[in-house]
Amino acid sequence: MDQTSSNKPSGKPWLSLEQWRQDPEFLTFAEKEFRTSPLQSGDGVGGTARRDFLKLMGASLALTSFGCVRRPAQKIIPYAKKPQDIVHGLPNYYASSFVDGMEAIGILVTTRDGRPIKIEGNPDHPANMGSMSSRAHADILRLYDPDRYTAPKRNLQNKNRTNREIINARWEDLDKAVTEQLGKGKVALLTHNHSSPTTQALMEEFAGAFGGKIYQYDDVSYASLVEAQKASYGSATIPNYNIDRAKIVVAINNDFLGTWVAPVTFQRQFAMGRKKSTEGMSKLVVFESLMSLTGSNADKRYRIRPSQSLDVVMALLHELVVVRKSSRYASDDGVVRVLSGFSKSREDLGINVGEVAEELWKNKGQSLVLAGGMSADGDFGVALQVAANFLNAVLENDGKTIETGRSVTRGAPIGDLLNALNKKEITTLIVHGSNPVYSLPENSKFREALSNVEMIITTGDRNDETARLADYVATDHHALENWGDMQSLGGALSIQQPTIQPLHNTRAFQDSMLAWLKGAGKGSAKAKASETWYDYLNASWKTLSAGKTGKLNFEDYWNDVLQTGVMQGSNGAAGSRSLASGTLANVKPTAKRAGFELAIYQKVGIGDGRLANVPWLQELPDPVTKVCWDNYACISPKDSVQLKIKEGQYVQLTVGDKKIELPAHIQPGQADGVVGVAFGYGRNGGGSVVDGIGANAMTLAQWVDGRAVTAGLETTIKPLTKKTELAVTQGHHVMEGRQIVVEETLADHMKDPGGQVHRHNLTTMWSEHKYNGNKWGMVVDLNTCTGCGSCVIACQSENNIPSVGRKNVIDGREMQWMRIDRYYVGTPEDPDVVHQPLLCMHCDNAPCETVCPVIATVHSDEGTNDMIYNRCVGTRYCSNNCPYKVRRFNWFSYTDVKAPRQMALNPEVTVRNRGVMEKCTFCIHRIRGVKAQHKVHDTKLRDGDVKTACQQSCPSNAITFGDLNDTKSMVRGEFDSPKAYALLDELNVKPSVRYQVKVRNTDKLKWAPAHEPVPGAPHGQGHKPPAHGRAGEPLPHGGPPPPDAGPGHPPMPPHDPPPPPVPAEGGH
Amino acid sequence: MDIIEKVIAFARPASRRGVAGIWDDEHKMVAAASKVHQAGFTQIEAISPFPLHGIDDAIGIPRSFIPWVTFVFGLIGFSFGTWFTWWASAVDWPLIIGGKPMWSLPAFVPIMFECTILFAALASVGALIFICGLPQVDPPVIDPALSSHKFGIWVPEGSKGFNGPQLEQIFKDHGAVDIKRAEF
Amino acid sequence: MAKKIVGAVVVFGLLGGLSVFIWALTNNKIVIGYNKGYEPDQPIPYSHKQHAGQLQINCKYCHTGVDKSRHASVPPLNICMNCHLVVKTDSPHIQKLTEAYNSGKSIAWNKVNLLPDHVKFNHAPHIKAGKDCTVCHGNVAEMEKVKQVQSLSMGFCVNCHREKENHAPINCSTCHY
Amino acid sequence: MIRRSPLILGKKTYETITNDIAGLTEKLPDARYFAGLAGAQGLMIIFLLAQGAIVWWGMGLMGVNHPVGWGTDIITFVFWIGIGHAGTLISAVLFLFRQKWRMSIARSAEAMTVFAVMTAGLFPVLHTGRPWVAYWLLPYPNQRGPLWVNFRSPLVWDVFAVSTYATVSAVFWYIGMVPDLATIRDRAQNKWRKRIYGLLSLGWRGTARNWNHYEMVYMLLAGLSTPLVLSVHSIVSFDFAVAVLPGWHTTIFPPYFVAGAIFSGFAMVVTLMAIIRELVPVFKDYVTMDHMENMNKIIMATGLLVGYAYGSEFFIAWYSGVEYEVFIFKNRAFGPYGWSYWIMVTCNVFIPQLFWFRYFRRNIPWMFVISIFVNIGMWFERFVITITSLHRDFLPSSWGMWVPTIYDFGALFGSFGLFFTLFLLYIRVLPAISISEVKPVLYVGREEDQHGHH
Repeated sequence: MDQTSSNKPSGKPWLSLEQWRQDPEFLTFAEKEFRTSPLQSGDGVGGTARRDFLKLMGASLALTSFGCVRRPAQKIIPYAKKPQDIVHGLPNYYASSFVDGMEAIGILVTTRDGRPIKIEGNPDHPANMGSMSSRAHADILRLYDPDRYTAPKRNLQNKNRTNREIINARWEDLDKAVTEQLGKGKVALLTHNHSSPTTQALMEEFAGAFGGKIYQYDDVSYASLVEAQKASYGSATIPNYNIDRAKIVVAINNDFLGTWVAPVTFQRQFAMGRKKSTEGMSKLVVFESLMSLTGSNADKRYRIRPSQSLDVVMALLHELVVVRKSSRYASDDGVVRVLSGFSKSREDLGINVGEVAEELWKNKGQSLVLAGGMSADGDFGVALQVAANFLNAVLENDGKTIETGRSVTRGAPIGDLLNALNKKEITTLIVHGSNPVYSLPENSKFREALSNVEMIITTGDRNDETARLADYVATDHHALENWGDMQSLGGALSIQQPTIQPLHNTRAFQDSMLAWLKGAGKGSAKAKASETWYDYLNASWKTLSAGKTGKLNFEDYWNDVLQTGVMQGSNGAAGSRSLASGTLANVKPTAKRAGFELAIYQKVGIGDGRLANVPWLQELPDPVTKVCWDNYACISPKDSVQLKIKEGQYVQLTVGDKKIELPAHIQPGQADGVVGVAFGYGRNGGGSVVDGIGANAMTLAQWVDGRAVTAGLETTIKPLTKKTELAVTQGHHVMEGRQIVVEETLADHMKDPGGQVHRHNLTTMWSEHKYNGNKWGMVVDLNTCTGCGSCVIACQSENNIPSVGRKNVIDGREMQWMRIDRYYVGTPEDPDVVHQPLLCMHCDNAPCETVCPVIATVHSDEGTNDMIYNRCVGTRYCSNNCPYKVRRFNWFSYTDVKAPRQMALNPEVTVRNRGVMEKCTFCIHRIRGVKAQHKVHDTKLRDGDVKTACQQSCPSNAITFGDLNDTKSMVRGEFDSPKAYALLDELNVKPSVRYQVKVRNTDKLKWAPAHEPVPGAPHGQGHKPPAHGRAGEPLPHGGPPPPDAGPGHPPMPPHDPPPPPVPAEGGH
Repeated sequence: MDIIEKVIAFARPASRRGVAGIWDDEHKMVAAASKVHQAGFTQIEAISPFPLHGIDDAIGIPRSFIPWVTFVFGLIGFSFGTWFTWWASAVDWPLIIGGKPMWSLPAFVPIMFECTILFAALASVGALIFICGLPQVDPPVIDPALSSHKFGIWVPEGSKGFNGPQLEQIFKDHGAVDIKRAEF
Repeated sequence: MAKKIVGAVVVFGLLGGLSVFIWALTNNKIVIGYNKGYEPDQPIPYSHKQHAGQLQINCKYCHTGVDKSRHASVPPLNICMNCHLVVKTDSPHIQKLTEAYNSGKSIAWNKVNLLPDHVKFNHAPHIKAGKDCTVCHGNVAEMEKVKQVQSLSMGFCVNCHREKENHAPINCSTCHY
Repeated sequence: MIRRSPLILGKKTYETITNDIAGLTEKLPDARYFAGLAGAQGLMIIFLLAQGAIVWWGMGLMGVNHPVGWGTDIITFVFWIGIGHAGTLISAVLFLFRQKWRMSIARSAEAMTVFAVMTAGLFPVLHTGRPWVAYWLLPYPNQRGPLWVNFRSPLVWDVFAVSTYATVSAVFWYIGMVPDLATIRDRAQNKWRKRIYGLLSLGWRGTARNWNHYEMVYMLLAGLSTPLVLSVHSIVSFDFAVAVLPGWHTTIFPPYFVAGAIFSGFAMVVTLMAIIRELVPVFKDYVTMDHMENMNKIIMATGLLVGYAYGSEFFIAWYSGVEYEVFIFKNRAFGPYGWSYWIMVTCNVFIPQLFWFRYFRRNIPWMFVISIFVNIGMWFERFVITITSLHRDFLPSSWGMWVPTIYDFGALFGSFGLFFTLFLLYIRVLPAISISEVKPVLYVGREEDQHGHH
């Protein structure tokens, strides 16, 4: 009776009996169902907006109730039950782990009041030792991505999987449906390289329970590398590289500093070899088609076409083994026979490989050859890797600079899955962590093959290309919401722990697997005993850590690991190995290509595209092209002249019957006859930021022998009349003979470090101010800086710097406080590249301060140049008067970020209003915070206590920061070293940031020392600029001609490979 | 409306009765004024639409002392500019700006200069207004044409040495086009 | 003559008055704006007079962050419940508190002393330097309802920082960054 | 002695002068005037809309960017401030030099000054990111400590210079008008007209005693205005000269700017007078061809000065040996904005050379066109200085381009609307020629002059 009376129908109109009865289940269902209406399609956003609205309502109510109060009344809402370790206003740090492709690094997550605000490197993790990549920083915005799914979804698919009706699912329903489906067997689990041993164990258990099989697919695949390792050494691993031990590194179309395998680790190692800048400084020789980050750091760089990659390795081998007979393989007839087939490679290349071979041999055992990568992953991809392995063996590098690595194989190759799909051997497909529908070449027919599956379940966090074809999206947590573990390539085991309650109604994939196992009543005892994924992980670690806990019991050990993030003693080589004989026999010469060759590459910021919906990364200028927010076809200067292609002009690229249209970018230093296209664009479902930018390069890639071929494909280029303007942050690319980046050859540098710096005798009419307390200063080592841009994003994350979008960048309004200038030295065809991070110099005689009318920028008594946002009127005079142009103005209001991105804001840094100037503060909030803590605890500030965000993030340790008044501080030493110089010294602004000269391990620089004016050097004037912004001037104009080969040089064949044939007229 | 009339009536300056002569040639008027002055009349007012050459000597008006006001206030302005820039920049809140000393004298010269000019100019105008008793509300007008094309001399009754008939005679002798008793 | 004297008195009186006004304004003797005296009603009429005054509870007992952090923190409900689990449980206000505590929902207090976001005031160093809470917050122990007693204007902060014996910096970046 | 030609044509008497000039304020002008006013107000509305949008949405609507932080607003500010110089120059400097021909154009030139400075003064405020706090540039007592301003900043000098200049020239203009306002008051038939002009005239009575002080103050103001007018544009030039930027950091700027200001100011006076002579024909008797010719001579002379400065800049850049300076000047003439440089040189140096010929000096259509060219050239001079120096400075990495948007054009052209609206209203309601100053020089140069001793 009670029941009926309480369910008395209301007077409201009703739709169904359930509603009339107010059936609670129906109510929740109705509520969720209606959330799929277009009005609330981004339900998370809608939810947040609703809350914002309520807040506003509250505020306005409060305003009306305190009519006499002239300010918005604010509320304080304390915790009901405060967790013990949270002190409001102080950050908490959690050690965790971050996986990006093959790279797994340790991170520290800064949280404030229970929300993560920044990701920093974990100094205790051996893979990165505190340093970070730009992508790792950007992961925080993926957590707060407004385009994330906020609940599990069900797609109502038709037979062809083209139906796009998406409705919210409930976990119970989803679990029920999935468990039922799994019971049918023929399960395939497609995973990316998650790097987690425990997840792998669970996956295997899961697959085993349902009679399924695990397949592996990474959006950027290292299949050819792994395959070649297996062929050469018998183990399908990615080897452990010790770049720091190499005196000479030869990279052949290999961007190990930017995108290849584990760039953070590699950069750190590489920098160790460069930091010395004395005898024994390492040398980097690069053979490449495009201008990669690695190539831009080369001491010696040769331009080759992708299809010539193998020729380079073979020519080197031929020179060493056949010509010089240096190696023990010289007596191996089989080897010699194979190599003799490549005796012409050298001439074909037109490169004097003898020089490189000689240097390699001189440093045998201390050299390293790295080959391949996306832009050389042609049909010769495996052969190239095999040859490189052999070259490393000839050079006796095995076990020294290159060691046995760990397996990153999580399952069978995707080729097998395709076969199985085509044979309709699979009824249920679970896709985890990758987006094959987007990133597999079209001719793999993967999309079509999916219609053979009864049910597809993806774990993605958004409505991306793969999720769209799925039946269920079992939305996974973001890594910062989830437990886990991770093994880096070096072997270090680290823990991943949640730093925030899941923002949305998501569930860890591991929990999903456990749920489905339990639902089907299967699984091991461990799985059955685990209520959650955490229990499973914890139990696994009990086993993993056996014998490593020392005196601690497991619980204490576990807490210990959670604090440091890393299992001590887990890092190190995985053992020894030996080269299998006869591997070279399968290396066949690469077929010659006619016309242009395609080279698909990864951008340093975008990587495999997983984080492409983070505006920071879209706005991070590419380290080499300095273009952001765009995808473009890179062509060489010579080709651009021949094809009459202008910067920003659209071109149509055709491979076979596949076409894409992209604007052209003329890239100095790129090999002729090559067209480079970045991966990760052309998305449809990546999110509101990335969708619609550029074209998908994988449209052009080919599926050959179960592998994606991304390079060396014959391509035709057809210029179109359409034009656009690329969003470039740097429009002029030569130093105009000014002393900006000072380069020295290693020989000169060892004789007289900093000797090439032109120094000025400066006088002033004023006496200088005395700084009695601290005096903050910074030194940037241009020799170790690779220009990767990690600092730029670190700064952006730390300092609440907005992203402004493509249009604003074109208008010259990017906001990054730190920028990395890139200059070309030499000819446009074959330039050297220098990178120079530029931030506020905190000049003692700051020109900006003098001209500010309202004292909004002023010096502190600690030598920092402070910018007081709330005082700023916005005259922009300071920016005009800044010789370094490091100030940034809020042209519009950039503070309205899309919820919940505002949760990533750092409360220590004021969010800037429209109309005010801002700039680098030397992380003054960190200085203040550290000093306040020292004051509170009666301790003294020590060198290294204050680290700036950029310094902390730099993988190559190029940035030193500290107190210049502390005579023992590291920065004082670096600041005073003869290598250091002040940029634009002659202005006598006395910057607190100094640079250390760039040392090139070469005999002669591409250009005379910067400051000696080159007689008659034109100054880059006279050429017609573009109609707008800085998009033009793609080429280094007016650089002096390249130096003639000095008398000491052996005669060199011409550098340029023969120009590629221009497509026939008909193609135009 | 009424209230405005009342205010005007209240604020209207006190006027005195006197004798006025009107000319339409400024030279005759100046000559007449000179004669009047020589005849021992005092408090002579010569009214003209524009400043007349020689009228000061003719009726014995001394050189204006306003330049002294200008000078003194110029000096005050200069001192204020100097003091204020020094006090605000070096004493009240010294801040390191551009590595320059707290009291960057050369940079303050423009401020000091502008203060000098501003004080001097405003003080001069203030002195003019004060001395001339301006502003006046609805002052008496002897003849509206005196601000256009006629010239007048007016001597108040009862001033020292006033002699009505003599005055009128002098006016007549010098070709006055009109002679009348008027308040001014 | 009398008119002139009156005029002179008026002029000099105005000049003098203006000077006094400027002095008072810049030295924090008078306050324009800044919500000095703001005394909002709170959802629960918590009495500092009773707790801090009569019962002599130390400020830091509730405002735990004050010597560690930037924020003094309004206490979480569990601190209230330390006593009010047993004390005065029959009061309707305490019942409201208990109810909020049990349901895990907090109480939304009205903020009294408000600094704008671009002012980074840090409580901990001030406490460490021995500044009494009353300097800025007034004698809260006497207040039934908390009230903003100081202007909390920039001049209020700066003029204290300027005092020689405080050895406090007056850089702009002391507070603004 | 050379016989002078008459300063005022049309056989005027004192009375007809009064009738001519005061009469302008007493009757409705003809349709041409209202057409002109409507056009000016249309432009002014554009100005208000453009600036309103910029204040509402942000400076980003204009072409300014990074590195070119100053654009149309500052260029136009300097342009109008420059225009504002001729008035004071004519009324003060020519007064001190006892130039009798100044009398009939002084008032309008001063009015032009006041309105040009008013127009100019808006730009520095509106170019800021937060115009609503632009009053922070004033050192007023406040509750922030108190926090003063940075007296080392040229922008604060600007605030002082421009506000002093605006105050002094407005006072000068107004004091000059007081006797004329009294004249209008005395002629007034309508009660309210009498009251309003009575109020404006401060109750001026025109007694010899008052004239004595008045003339002294007028001379003092002229004496104070002369250094002031020179200082104002010097200080405006400091906005650039005090910066470290190559192309800005030069000592020639103060005299160069002052010469340019006189140049453009006189050109604007010629432009205005040519227009007013048409709109209000009675002006033709007072602003005669001789006046115009005199001004044209000054335009030519200052044009030569400006041309000298252009050459001198190049020489010094070369002579200094500073690579940045050398570059910036080459870039000015031959870089991407080279066209603006050559517009400037053509308009400012070459075209005024036509004034060597008497024909051009005395031909109204020609001088009107040339004066417009000079105005364009002088706007471009500020454009060249501002944009070309900023767009390529020390570090090539931060080089960029500046492209105006529709808001830039709105602000520039709209400002003319504001200026002309004010000027046309002034012509209508205030004595546009100084009655009391013209009368004493009525007989100068008249053949039948019986008052030869003038």
